[in-house]
This record gives sequence, C-alpha cells and structure tokens, in this order.
Amino acid sequence: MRYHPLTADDRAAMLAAIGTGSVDDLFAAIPADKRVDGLLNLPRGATELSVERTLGRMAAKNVPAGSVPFFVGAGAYKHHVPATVDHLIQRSEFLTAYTPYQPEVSQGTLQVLFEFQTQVARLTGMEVANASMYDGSTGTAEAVLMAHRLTRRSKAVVSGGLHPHYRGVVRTVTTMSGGTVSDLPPDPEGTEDILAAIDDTTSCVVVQSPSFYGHLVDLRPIAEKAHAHGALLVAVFTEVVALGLIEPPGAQGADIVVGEGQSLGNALSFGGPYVGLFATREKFVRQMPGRLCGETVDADGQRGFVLTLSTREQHIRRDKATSNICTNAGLCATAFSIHMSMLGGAGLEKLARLNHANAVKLAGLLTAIPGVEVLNDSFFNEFTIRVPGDAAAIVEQLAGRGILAGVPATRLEPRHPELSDLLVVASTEVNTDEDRAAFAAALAEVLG
Amino acid sequence: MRYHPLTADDRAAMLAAIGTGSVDDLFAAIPADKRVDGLLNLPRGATELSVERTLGRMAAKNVPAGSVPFFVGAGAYKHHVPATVDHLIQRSEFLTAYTPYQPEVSQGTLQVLFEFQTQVARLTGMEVANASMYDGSTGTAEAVLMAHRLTRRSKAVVSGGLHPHYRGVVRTVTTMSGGTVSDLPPDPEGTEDILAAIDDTTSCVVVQSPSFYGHLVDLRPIAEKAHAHGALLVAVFTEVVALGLIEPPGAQGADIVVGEGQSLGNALSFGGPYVGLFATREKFVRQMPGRLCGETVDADGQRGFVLTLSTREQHIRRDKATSNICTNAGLCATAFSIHMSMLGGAGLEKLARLNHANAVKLAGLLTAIPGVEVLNDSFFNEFTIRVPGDAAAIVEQLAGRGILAGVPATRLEPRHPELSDLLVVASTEVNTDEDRAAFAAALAEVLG
Amino acid sequence: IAEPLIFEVGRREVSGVDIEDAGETPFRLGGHARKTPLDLPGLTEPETMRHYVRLSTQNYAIDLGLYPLGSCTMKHNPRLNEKMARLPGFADVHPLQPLGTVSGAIELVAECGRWLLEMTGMASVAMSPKAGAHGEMCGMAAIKAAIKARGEDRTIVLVPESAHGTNPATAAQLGFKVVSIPARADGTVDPEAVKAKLSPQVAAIMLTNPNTCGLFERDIVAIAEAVHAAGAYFYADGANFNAIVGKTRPGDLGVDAMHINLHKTFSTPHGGGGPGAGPVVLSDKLAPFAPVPFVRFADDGSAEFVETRKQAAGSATPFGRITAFHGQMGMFVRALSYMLAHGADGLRQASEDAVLNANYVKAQLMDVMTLPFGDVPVMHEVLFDDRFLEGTGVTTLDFAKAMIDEGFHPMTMYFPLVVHGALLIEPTESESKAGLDQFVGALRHLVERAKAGEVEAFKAAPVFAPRRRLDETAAARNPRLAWRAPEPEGRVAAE
Amino acid sequence: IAEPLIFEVGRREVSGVDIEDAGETPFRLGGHARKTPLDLPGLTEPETMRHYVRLSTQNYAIDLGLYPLGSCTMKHNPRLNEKMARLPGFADVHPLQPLGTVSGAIELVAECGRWLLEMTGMASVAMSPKAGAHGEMCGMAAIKAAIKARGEDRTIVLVPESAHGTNPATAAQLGFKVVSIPARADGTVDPEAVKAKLSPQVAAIMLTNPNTCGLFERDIVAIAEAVHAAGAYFYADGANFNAIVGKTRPGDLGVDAMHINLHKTFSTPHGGGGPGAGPVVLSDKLAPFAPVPFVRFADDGSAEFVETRKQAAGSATPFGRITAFHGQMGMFVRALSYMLAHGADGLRQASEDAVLNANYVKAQLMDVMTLPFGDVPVMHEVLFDDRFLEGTGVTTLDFAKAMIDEGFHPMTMYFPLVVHGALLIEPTESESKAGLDQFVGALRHLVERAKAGEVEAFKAAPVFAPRRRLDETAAARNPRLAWRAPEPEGRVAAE
Repeated sequence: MRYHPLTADDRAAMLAAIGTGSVDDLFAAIPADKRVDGLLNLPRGATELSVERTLGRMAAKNVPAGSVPFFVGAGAYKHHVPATVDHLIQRSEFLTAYTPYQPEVSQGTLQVLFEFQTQVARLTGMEVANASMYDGSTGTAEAVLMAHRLTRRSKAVVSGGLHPHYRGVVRTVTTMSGGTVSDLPPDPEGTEDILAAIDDTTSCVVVQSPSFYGHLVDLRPIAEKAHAHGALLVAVFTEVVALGLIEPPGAQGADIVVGEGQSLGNALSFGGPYVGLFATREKFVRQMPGRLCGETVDADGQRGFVLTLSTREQHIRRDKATSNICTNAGLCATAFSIHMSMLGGAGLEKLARLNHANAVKLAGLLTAIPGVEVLNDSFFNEFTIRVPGDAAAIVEQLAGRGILAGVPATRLEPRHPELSDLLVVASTEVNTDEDRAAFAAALAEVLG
Repeated sequence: MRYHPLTADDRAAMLAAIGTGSVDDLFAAIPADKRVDGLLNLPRGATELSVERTLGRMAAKNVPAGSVPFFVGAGAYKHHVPATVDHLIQRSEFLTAYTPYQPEVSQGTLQVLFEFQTQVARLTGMEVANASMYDGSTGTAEAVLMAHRLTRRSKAVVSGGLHPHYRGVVRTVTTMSGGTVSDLPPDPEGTEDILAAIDDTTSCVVVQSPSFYGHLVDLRPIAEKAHAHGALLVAVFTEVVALGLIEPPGAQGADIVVGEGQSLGNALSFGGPYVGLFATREKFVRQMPGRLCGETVDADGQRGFVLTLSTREQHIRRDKATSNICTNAGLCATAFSIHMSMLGGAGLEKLARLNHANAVKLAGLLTAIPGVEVLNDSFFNEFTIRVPGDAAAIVEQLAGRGILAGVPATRLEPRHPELSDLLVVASTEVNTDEDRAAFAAALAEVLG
Repeated sequence: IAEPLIFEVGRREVSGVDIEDAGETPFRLGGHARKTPLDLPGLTEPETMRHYVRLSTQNYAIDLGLYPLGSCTMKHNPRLNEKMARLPGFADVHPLQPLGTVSGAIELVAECGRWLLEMTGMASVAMSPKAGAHGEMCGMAAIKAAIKARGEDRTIVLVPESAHGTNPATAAQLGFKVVSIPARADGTVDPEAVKAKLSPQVAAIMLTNPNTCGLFERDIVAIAEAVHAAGAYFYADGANFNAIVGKTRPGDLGVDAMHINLHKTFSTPHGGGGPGAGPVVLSDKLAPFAPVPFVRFADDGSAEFVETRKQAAGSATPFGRITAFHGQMGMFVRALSYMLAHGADGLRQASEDAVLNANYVKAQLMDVMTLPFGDVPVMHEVLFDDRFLEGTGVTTLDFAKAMIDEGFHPMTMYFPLVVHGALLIEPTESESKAGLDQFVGALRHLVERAKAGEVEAFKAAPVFAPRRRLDETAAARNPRLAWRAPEPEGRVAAE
Repeated sequence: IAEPLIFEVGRREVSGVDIEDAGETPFRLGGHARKTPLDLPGLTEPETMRHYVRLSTQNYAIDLGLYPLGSCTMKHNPRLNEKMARLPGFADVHPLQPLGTVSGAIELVAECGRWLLEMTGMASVAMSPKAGAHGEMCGMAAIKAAIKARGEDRTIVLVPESAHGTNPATAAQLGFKVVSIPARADGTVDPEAVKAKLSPQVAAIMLTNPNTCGLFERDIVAIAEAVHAAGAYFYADGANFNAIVGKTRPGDLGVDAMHINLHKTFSTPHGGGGPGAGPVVLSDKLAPFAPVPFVRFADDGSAEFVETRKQAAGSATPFGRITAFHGQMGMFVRALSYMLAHGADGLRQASEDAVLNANYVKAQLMDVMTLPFGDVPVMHEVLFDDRFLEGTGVTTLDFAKAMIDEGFHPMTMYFPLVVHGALLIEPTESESKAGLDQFVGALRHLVERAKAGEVEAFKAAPVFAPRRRLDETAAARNPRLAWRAPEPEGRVAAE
C-alpha cells in the first residue's frame, strides 16, 4: 500500500524487537469473540487512478456553480477566490500542521490567526475576535450560550430574519442546554417588530443583517432596547462581503457579532467546511468560546504569539469550559485571512460595491417581469422575490434550462406554506450581464 | 495592477530619490521617433476572473485525453501521474527558484538534479547523465553533434525507425552546422538493414527502440558494427516506461542514450514542456552538452552539490561550447525524478508490465477485425496497424465517435503516401478493457 | 526571521485583487452604508506570496517530519485527497442547489456513511457534525432525545478521569451533571467502578476506546452490559478509532453512539487547527433521533435526502439540526478518497502498523523511560510518565522543548491527567522503521543528557526554532488579542 | 539539515505508486526483455513527501525574497498562470490528436503569438523554440536560410563582447565564425566599430538590447541601418525585452529576428533551471523561412495549423523543424495568462516599474558602490563593478556570498565580462519600495563592513545557509556525477 512505509521485513524485525510473534498478539486485549478479520463487505485497496475515476464519476453528476448562470445564496455564496489563496493553504507547513500547541515551532499558524482575529475584529467593528468557529450557524448558537452565561438569563429572542438553519441550530443547542428560545415568525417583508419581544427575562436578541431575506436592519434601536433591559445584542451575518459596504454591527451597538466567513477564501463545497467568525467586546472575552491567539515575547524578548486564555477551554476546564469546541476551522480561517489581506480595506469595499451593483441590476431585470415583485426596500447582494406560482417548481424548471436561480423559501421553512411563492436570489461579482439576462429571460418564459 | 507593489506615492518618492521628474526620463536613450505610447491594439488589463473565463473558453474547445478512450502516442504518452508529484513541483522553493548558480542556497534543486542524473544513468544502463535537455528530439540532435565532435566525422546514419520529428530536427541541426545525414526510408515493418549504411565516414548511427512504429530493436549488432568502423551508437527512446521491461541500451553497447522523459511526471500539454534525457559513458563526459551536477563538500566538510564541468558550457566557453543550451527542463526533470522515486525499480517494472499487457490485449482485439493487420512481431506499449483504407480519414471518423485512436503515419511522413494505411496505436495503463473494446467496436463499425 | 504583521506592511489602498468597476448603478442600501472607510491593510499578490510563504517556514508540519502528538493522529495526508476535494463537482456546488443537480454529492455523502457503518458495525450515521466535539454533542443530544422519548429524566453522565476534556464539556453543555470515574491501576476502567455509579439518574457513560493511555478497555463488554442494564446509553469517544479499524467493531462491543474524527482516522489535514469532521454512528436504539439532514434509503436502494424534520416525519423523529447545511463535504471527499485507496485490506493494515509502530517505540524506549502501567501491549500510542526524570531537574515540559532542538515535534504533554508528567507518543502508521529509529535515538540521547545533569540546556531549549520559549503567562495575564497601531512617537507622554 | 539521497533511504521493492496487476497476458517483447532487475530505489508516498519537502527548504526562491539576478528577471510568478496551465483542456491534450479536437489549443498558440507581434511590431513569429538559446538557433537558422535563398555565402556573425554566452555559442553551432565587437567607454556598441567589421562575409549581428550592462543601445537604429546596408541581418537577443514593452518596438528599431524568453518577460516560472520558452519574432524578410509548425491565417481570419514543409509549400519555405511537436504549450498558457492579466496598460507599467526600481537601487547605492559607466539612467538592471572593494581584500564573490547571510540571494556576479568584478542587479517590477529599501540597507551595511576591514567574515560567508561555501574546484577536478553505493566496510582493503 503506497501510504505505508513498513515492509514485511520491517514488520518482522519490529515484532522481534518487541518480543512478540505476531501483530495480533498486540491486539490481545480485544475480547476474542469481538474480533473481526477485516472488513468483509468493503472492497480492497484501489490505485490512485481508480480512486480518481470513482470520485470523478460522482463529481461529474453534479452541476458546478461556475458552469451555469448562478444565483443561489441563502447563507453560502459563490465568489471568486484568487488562485494564490489556494496555493498558500496547500503549503505543507499550513496544511499539515496541527493546532499550535507548541508555539515555538508554530509561529506561522499563530501569526496568521492573530492577523485573522484582528481582521475579524475590524470588519465587525468589535474589539476582539476568536480564532474561528466551525461556521456561522454553530457560532450563533455559541453566542446565545455565551449571552446566557453573561446575563445569567436563559431566554433568547430570535428574529424571523435569521437564517432558518441558524434558527434551527440555536433552538437545538439552547433547548438541549436548558434554555428557551423566543422565535419570531419568518419575516420575508423585513417588517417584524422585534423590540416588542424584548423584556427583562431576555438574555439576548439575535438579529441578522442583511437578513435571510436580504433586508438591511438598523441594529441601533434593537441594541438600545436590549441594553435597557439588561440583554445583549447578538448580530449575525451570513455574507461577510456585505461588511465592505454597510455599517459594521459593532458601530451599531452589538455585543457579540457572529457570522459566516465562507465568502472569502473558501469554496462552496456543498456546505462545508466553512469558517465561523466570532467577535465581541474585550470585557466579555473570558466568556468567549473557542481558541484565542495572543501576543507575547520569547526568552530573547522577541515578539511571538501563543494560544492564550485557555482556562476557558475544555482541555483545561473540562465540564466548566465556555464551550466544548476543540478543533476549529484553522485552515479555512487561514484562507479567509489571506483573501482578506489580498483585498485590503479598499478592495473589499470595491468588491462589495460590485456585488451590490450586480444585485441591483438583477432586481431591476426581475421586477420588469410581469407578476414578479421584489420584497426588499434595501438589500446588499441578495433579495427576495414573490413569483406568481410555486417558487420550488419554478426553480426546478429553471434548473432544467441550465439556470440555478435561487432558493425557494419553503425549502428551509417547510412548515410555512404561505411562503411558497417566495424565492431568495443572490447575485455576486461572478455574475455577468449575460447571466442576469439569461435568468430574467428564462423566468419570464417559465412564467409566461 | 495586482502584481505591482509600487503605488503612485511610491513612484513619486522614488523618482525624487533618483532626481528625475518623470519615469519617461529614464527611457531617454530610446530614440524619440521610435518610442510608442503603449500597445494600442491590445486590451487593457483583466481581472483574474476574466482571465479564467477567457482561457477557460479556449481550453473547453479541446478534448482532453482523460475524457475519452485514448490511444494516441507517437512520442508523447498519456500516463497517470500521482498527485504528489504535482504538489511537490508547485512548492514555491522548487517552482520559483532559478538555475542553482549559488549552490549554498540551492541544495534542494541540486540534490534533486544529482538524483535525477543517477536515475537516468541507471535507467539507460549508462555511467553518466546530464541534468536534462529540452526534450528527446533536441537531445537527439545534440547527441549527433556530440558524436561529430568525438569522432571528428560529420555524417550521421539515421534509422527509418526514428520518430519523424526527431529525424527532422536532426536533419535541421546537423546540416545547419555543416554535417550530413544519411537518412534511411521510413521503416514501418521494422526490417531495415541499417548495418549496410555504416562505413568509415560514419560518425554515429541513430536508432530508436522501441521504434516509432513500435518495433523493439536488437542494438547489439549495430553497436558492434558501428564500433568496428569507429562510429558511435546513439540509442533513442520516446517512451521511457519501456525501460522498465526491456534491456537498457547501455547494456547493448550504446555510446550515447537519449530519450524523451515526458511519460514520467509530466503532462501531455500539447507537446511541451517535456524533458530530454541524455546519458553517455564517463569517458565522453567532457563533450557532453548541458548542465551537470556533481558532488563535492563545503567548507565544513559536509556533502553538497554544485553545477560542475561548466567549462563545457556557453556562459564560460562561448563559441567553443559543446552546445548553446542554457535553460534546460529543470522543473520537468524534477517531476520526472519524483515520479521515478515514487515508483522505484520494481514499481516501474510493474507499470511497464501493465502497459505491455494492455497493448497486447489491444493488439489482439484489433487483429480480430477483418482487414486489420498488426505489423509488429515485437512491441512494448505501441504498435502499428494496417487498415483497409485511409488511416487519417478513419482517425477522424473515430474522433467523431469520441475515440482518439492513434496517429496516422502520414501525418508525420506526408511525403510518403505509401504509408497512408498505417496507424500507430498506443495503449498505456490508463486504458481500461472498456476503452479497448470501444475502440475495437468503433473501428470495426467504421470499416464495416 | 521575524516576519512583520500585515498591519505593519500592508496599506489600505493597495490590493492583490483587481476588481471590475461597478459602474453607475444606484445604491439600494436604505441608508445603511458604511460611514467610515474599512481600516484593513491590503497586499499586492507578490507581497502576499512572500508574507505567507515566509510565515509558513516558521511552522513544523507532518510533511517535514514525525509529529508524534498522542491522541492527535498526525499521519500522512495524501495529496490525492486534496485534488479530489477540488474537483468542481464537489468544491463548486452549493448546498441549496436543486437536488437533481447534486445527485453525485448526495451519493458521496451516502457512500462515505456506508463505509463508516461497515467499519463500525452500527445501524445509522449522522454526517453533519463539524468536528469531533460537535459529534459528541450530536451523539449525546440523540441520547438525551431518546431518554426524553422514553419519558424519563436522567441527568448524570459518567466520564472516566482519563477522558478528553471535550467529553465533560459536551455533557455539561447539554445540561448533564458529570460524574467522574477513576481509572484502576492498570490504566483502564473497572466495570465495578462503573456499576457503583450507575443509577436511574444516569443517562450515559462516555468512554474513549482505545483510551487515552493507549490501552484497549479490556472490560468494555462488561461495562456496556452494565450500562445497558441500568437503562443508560454507551457513548464512545472515537478519537482513537484508528487503532482498531478492521480488528473489532464498536457496534459489536455494545456502543450506542460514537463520533469518528475523520481528520484523525482518515487523514484529512488538520490545517493548523481544523477543519475537522465528526460523523456519529448510532445504534438501532438511537438511530431515529439523528439530526437532520440525513440520507434515507428506500427499499429499492434509492436515496432520499431528508433535510427537515417535516420531511423526516413518519420514519424518524430527529432531535433537530446542529449546523447549517449538510456537514463537511470537503472532508467527506478526502476521507472517502482515503478509504477507497486503502480498501478493507489497507485499512486493517493501517491499524496494525499504527499499533506496531507504537509498540516498537515502547520497546525501544522502555529501558530508559518509565511506563506508568508496565510493559503491556499498547494500541496506537504509548504513554510514558516523568518518573525517569526524577532528580534530574528536567520537567516534562523541558524534555518536550528539547525535542524541538533535535528536529522533532514534541509528543503530547501532561495529558492524560491520570498520569504524572504524561508524555503520550503516537507515531501513526505513516512512519518508517528508519524514521522511528532516528526518533528513538534522539529520545535516548536526550534521556542520557538529562541524567548527565545538563539541566541548563534543557531549561534553555528550544534554541534551534523560530522562537525561544514563549511567555505564555504574560500572554494570559495581559491579553493582546488584536493588533493595535503603536502610539506615534512623542505622543505617548502627552496622554 | 543534511537530507540523505533517495539511494540511501529508498528500497527497490518499495513503491509510492500502487499499480493494477497486469494479469496473465502473454509477452510480445521478441526476446528483448530486461535480464537484470532495475536497480532504482522507491519511496512510499509519505517518504516521498518528506524527502522533497525537506530538500525544498534548502532552496532560496522568489516567493521567499528578492532574487536580484541581473539578466535573469526573477519576478513574481502568479499562481493563476499555474492554475490555467493545468486546465485539462490544455494540460491533458496530446500534440498529435486530430486537429478538430484541439482547436482551442491552436487558438491559444495563435493568440499568444498575436500578442508577441503587437508588442514587438514584427511580421511573424515562430512559436516552437523551447528556450531562449533555442530561439537564437531558430532565428539564426532563418537568417542562414534567407542568405542561402539569396544565393549568398556569408560566414561571419558579429557579437559584442558584452553578449550572453549563448550568442557566440549559437552562431558557432550553426557553423558561423564569431567576430567580437568591443564595447565603447559608455558600455554601448559604437556603430563605427560595427561598420569597421561589416563586409560581404557578414551574415548578421547579434545584439542584446537593452544590453547586459543594463543600457539601451542608443545607436541601435544606426547599427541596424549599417547592418542592413551591408546585406546582413540584425538578430536581437530579447532576454531584456521586459524593460521596454510598451515603450518601443524592436520592429521599429530595425530588428530582423528576436527571441523572447517567456520565462523572463512574462513570468513563467524558472523551476530551478527551466523549462523556458523562446518564441522568435521575425521581420518580413525572414518570415518565409520560419520553421514548422506554424499557424497560418487565411484572409477570412481562419487559422490553419501548418505542421510540415509539404503543407507549407506555396506560401513559405520553412528551413525545417527544430523540435518535436509544437513548442512549449504549457508556457504559452502561462505567458498569455500573464499578458491578459496585465493588458496593454499593465505591460507598460511593468516595464516602467522595473526600470524605476533599478534606477532607485542605483541612486541609493551609487555613493558607496561604483558604477562603471557613471551616473546615467539605466534600464531594468544596474551594473556595478568591484572598484569599491579595492583594497578591502573582499572580492565580488565574497561580497555576493555575504549577501546570503543577510537573507538575500546574490546578484549576478562576474557578468557581463566587459566589466571587472561585475555585480549586476535586476530587482524587477515585483519588488516593493519597502523591500528595496531593506535590500539597499543590507548592501550598504555590507559595504561598510568590507571597508571596516571585516575581510575574514566575508571569506567565511555564508554561515546562515544550508551549506558553507562549496568546493567547486574539487567537483570539477574529480567529477562525481552519479551516486555510487559505498564499498561495504572491510571489503575496501580486499580489493
């Protein structure tokens, strides 16, 4: 087997050194009646060529986003990632290193994480960020638990504009841990009155902007009311590129900002691996989940970086930890950070501007189709349209014409049939005028 | 522009430091009437996304070898290259290093070249090999010039089994430098009497085995006769994998062995870049073209490697150099060497065995088609068939059915219409039973 | 070799990405536009390359040498897997495309799951957990849901002392009370100790097997039976599953739920801290409670992708959703690529070689280092304690740092907690005998030096590393977690 | 950090490639089977990765830092280009597939050629040369063929002293006699010196412009006119074309043939010594003699791929073929990717920045180092001589090796030959001002140290490198060009 350096001779010599006759002697602790002799229902090893063929055949059954006019978003976005990013994260020294527990020989990873934390803090307008979470959804659930710890309350108020999957994760995690969730109904119009749901038992208010339906939300009044009631504002985003163009949540009073970082540096990959961004105020840092990288000096006084504040973490603190998280999304965070470094502040603004312009153009084209209505007054690169008919069926018809047109709201909210005529549509920098025109023409045709 | 680190501010500061008002002042030596203001007929710079689209569209117009049953060889072969090889040659330290003129900071490249030279010498059964040539064809021409220098004669005898392109290159280079070529007619049957062409004016005999038409040639009698007449034997191969299964030319008396190394480590790439392998006897080394890497020690006595015997080379010896070659195929040689290291001796033998078996199976299937005849008594992974009809037209018809069936002999020998019914067909490890069956069925259908 | 931070070399207006001009399209931001420019540095592409390539050279990596972190399983990461994960049909598909356009992706998820079930002998698998600890949460949530479905209220989870910290943390996060089980003298869990803690309040036991001392829990069947008899569930931490693939099946041992760290057992790269993937295999009893999404097979073998609880209704009662979308597809591709390459024979060989390598290291070192549980066969990792350093003045930490100067990454230190000054070595099956011999030679040399009284050298280590020993105490006392521009000279005094 | 050779660690029976079994198929080798096993070592995949990754860390590279090799143009290699070259439509097509299945490949070759013609203002381009020196041979062969077609016999080629060694070597290889032209005091070629050597025996002049002293040949037009008046051709060595793209066009300067090193001007990676690519642009007069294959355009713009002289007949009389197949497609893709990314504006900017960077380095160093031709503007590289080291005991070589300890790759040393102790620095457009300032600071520091008498330190350099200074003399005296197994101990005496 090409991955195994031991030869039969090596094995024999090693068994002799151990003083054992056969390798099975080393497995003697396994009860005899529970041993198996291999894996009977699985095939034998395959050549590299054969593995490529098997997986290549599966891959060929899928329609890649880059091969068609593509408008699917709803929490994961098709962006163009520079070739440099992928090259760098495939460097052996980044790809095949472990968590930097030995900082003296892990400064590469640690400095990248320190830079990442600073980038995330500045993007979100917060003071500190951690070294990443699994993704935006699990990060949101962790934010709620953190708010519970900070406020010593256990009821989260969750906006109807929060991504339905995120709402599901928050509900699961919060209720499993003994908390409660006050979940507002889906808010496709962007008109919900979340202020009314806040009271003195509220630990936190969870609001997404741009919302799942694309609406931009003014967080200031929500923060004010939350703070007046001793609650925290958890601000969520699923499209980090938006932060190049819209006011950061930190500037609007958010206490914890959490979001999905996939858009920068990371492929769509059918949903993972992605990278959760998590930022907060400095004073809350000891209740923060996840790894933190901090600056220090070495024995020679030279600047260096280490994992720090690990007394919050499970491997030290065990059942008193702030979270059970161990592995995070290190390599995805690295990709995020490299892409962000390449863009720079002005570059992200320009990218965001182009995303917005493309979405505005698309909204114009779709609105012009009789019977189609854009629900949004404001949006970034994604918005919701009402179509005369069943959105899910229309999406299937458009897929048949080679256009991936967006996400029907009911795919994520199956218990809300009243949303069946809504379609969430995104347009990023990868869409061309031709793509948008093809979408509009095909939609008009399908509806006509 | 994303590749240019200077900003407008930088440029202004630098001009000030230089003491010049504008960058155009630095170009003052260009005659005023010969200056141009940019490149008017070329477009402006493009984003990475746009470049990917433009080149992606061109690439999509081609039929990749891996996407169809594929039997094209004739000097370039479709083999499976492990992913590890490409990963390693993309390491910044290999990819973006220069020729190792400063050995103290180039030991990576140098040790790889030393290992490469040793591998090539052992593969070919020779004593020394250089650090690579551009490809097999230019290497063959250099071998002829080297033989001229060594024998102080100027007539090369060239077999009709040598790849027609190689024959063309030898003819061009030899005649341009004042030598002559005695070129035998194409030898599709593998029956030429090259011994008869050798005389006391012959500097060298150039023989390919496996030949262009796939025949395995016994080099021993040719070497004997050449040596008896004071001439050298230049042995050529275009399929290095063959050396895993057949007797190496060095063991058969060859004086210079030259060949194409593309099959190991390197993609087809529409013909280049490839890597020329060049080996000879130790006593001839000072007339050898190209770079050589040698072992030495550093000031601390530690083993290290350097480019050596450079007094043969153009940058020292100028018009007295053994060749004008400067840049070689360093990275392709690296890929070759890595792939060869991964295979090992037993692995290359096994790979060669599989190639041969696949070709034997294919020959059996094709022979069974009425009217189709295999010309070869012996072959490795490639052979010539005679078809009832015009081979070029048949290849086009098969391409229309999604099968790339081989190379019509007349594509390379347009002045030999008597070869129009011959097709050179290769089958490597990438072909499956299904591929071969599809080829045979389609050919039978086309002929039927 | 100090590389400056991007904040020190980058400039806001500089960019390594050229972006098409947006033109004159109007804004529809509804007054939410940024009010201040985004203060983040940019680098051109050449500057980017230099910065990160240089930084990378300050890392140790498997590709550079042995990385014997016990319990972390740093094995070879085949590049074939990276190549496969980047096929556009896997990397460039969106989780919410119409299902008809991702049938190959669903097939891949299902196939990866099928291999996991074959290897573990379990009934069902939840693919969506994002990492091992997330898998723990998933498995324990299924247990909690199953208990609730039985109308019971069980609040206690038993966890051995030697467990990974994630085990108690997970249990606590799900509202359970953690009760610790001490290890017996031989490093394994005593079924009698378990029985003593079992009660109608106990929901589950979380047991790592092979355990973190590198030992197979020899009484695991008795423990499972006792747990089941008490109406509780058996959660297995599968972090060390790589030792026993093809040798025994957790399902046969009585396990009800077990996460599998794909990055450990099937070599998806760790990437300096992730991403991982932690699918959870479940027994018949727990299968109905698995979270959405999952792949459901009809009798005719056709696969249905179940994304919501509504859709699941009838055949299952999922406890909910634990992440957006469908899990770590990118990791599934890599893991399946590894599984296919190995096959049944290769997977078993990998376990055997991993165990052989660990026992070889043990055999070559046990005369100079100390084994807390004596000379018994170990599984994929070997645990030493610090008794061999007694009186030398050299600590486990010093010893580990000295290894850096020998060109090796240190082993896991001070874990598991059940042993004093633990040194946990996991060579993995990727190491050659020659490589192990070098490693063993280096460790023996260090032991000699420690015993020869070279304590100062140990305290000074590492010397041959990008940094000398870093002040972790200072870092924690006064955390600097983000870069701040230095105060301009001359203004510090004024403030 | 000595890494053993594969021959010392590998084993013949070990393999990092699994290969399907060939089964029982008969052999048809006609008695030519190997008689002895192939004695080459194999490595498993993890061993392969370690060996080459470790070796790579002993290399300097552009991605690690400034690489100021004059005349070599070590600029940033965008990874986009690598990605494009690996598209299956380019990397996985065979040169002899039916033309209908490679129309995109032919389009790419044609498009790459079109850009070269636009930039150079020439009539035609031969794409097949494999590297710069091969391009020289191609261009000079076209000249030879053109002279023969005129029924003349011209045997002399004029080459300035400052030329690259490839120029005289190429001329000699084609049977020409080389006559050298001395440089005048300002480092350029004097048209009068050329005229003095022109005669009916002169076939061509080979001139590098900008020349290897980093200077634009200010009298190039007069030289071209004189050469043409004498019935000879003007071959330009385009190694330094990167300095003048978008600023002037060789065709307008009277050039008849010029190769372009794609790896220099358009940043295809050098890969430790290649591969390169050296397309040759030709004037109207030489165009008909270009070698096969080439792309011929019909009046309707449609492209025909001409592979043989027979096919060319009528419109052209190619001098022959200089390589198998069609040239360095993989490099064309990379070069075109670079050209498209830059565009007309970016290409000119690249030339301007390269020239600006070189002049900046000159300005920052000329007070401490010595300029052989005084303070005149230079093009993309700046040439210093060793007068500033006079009396210090430090040689150019010592100075260069000391740069290694400062973290930089040395500049080109002892070339061009027209200057004593030459130090030729080419920063390229890829370097930032901050990077140049660091470099300048390091050089100024070294000059100070040389003048302060630290000669021993210079002689000992490099110290901070994978190897100390290597004994090149010993290597050449007793060449060891291949590894041989050491004699077994104890048998040496017996033999």
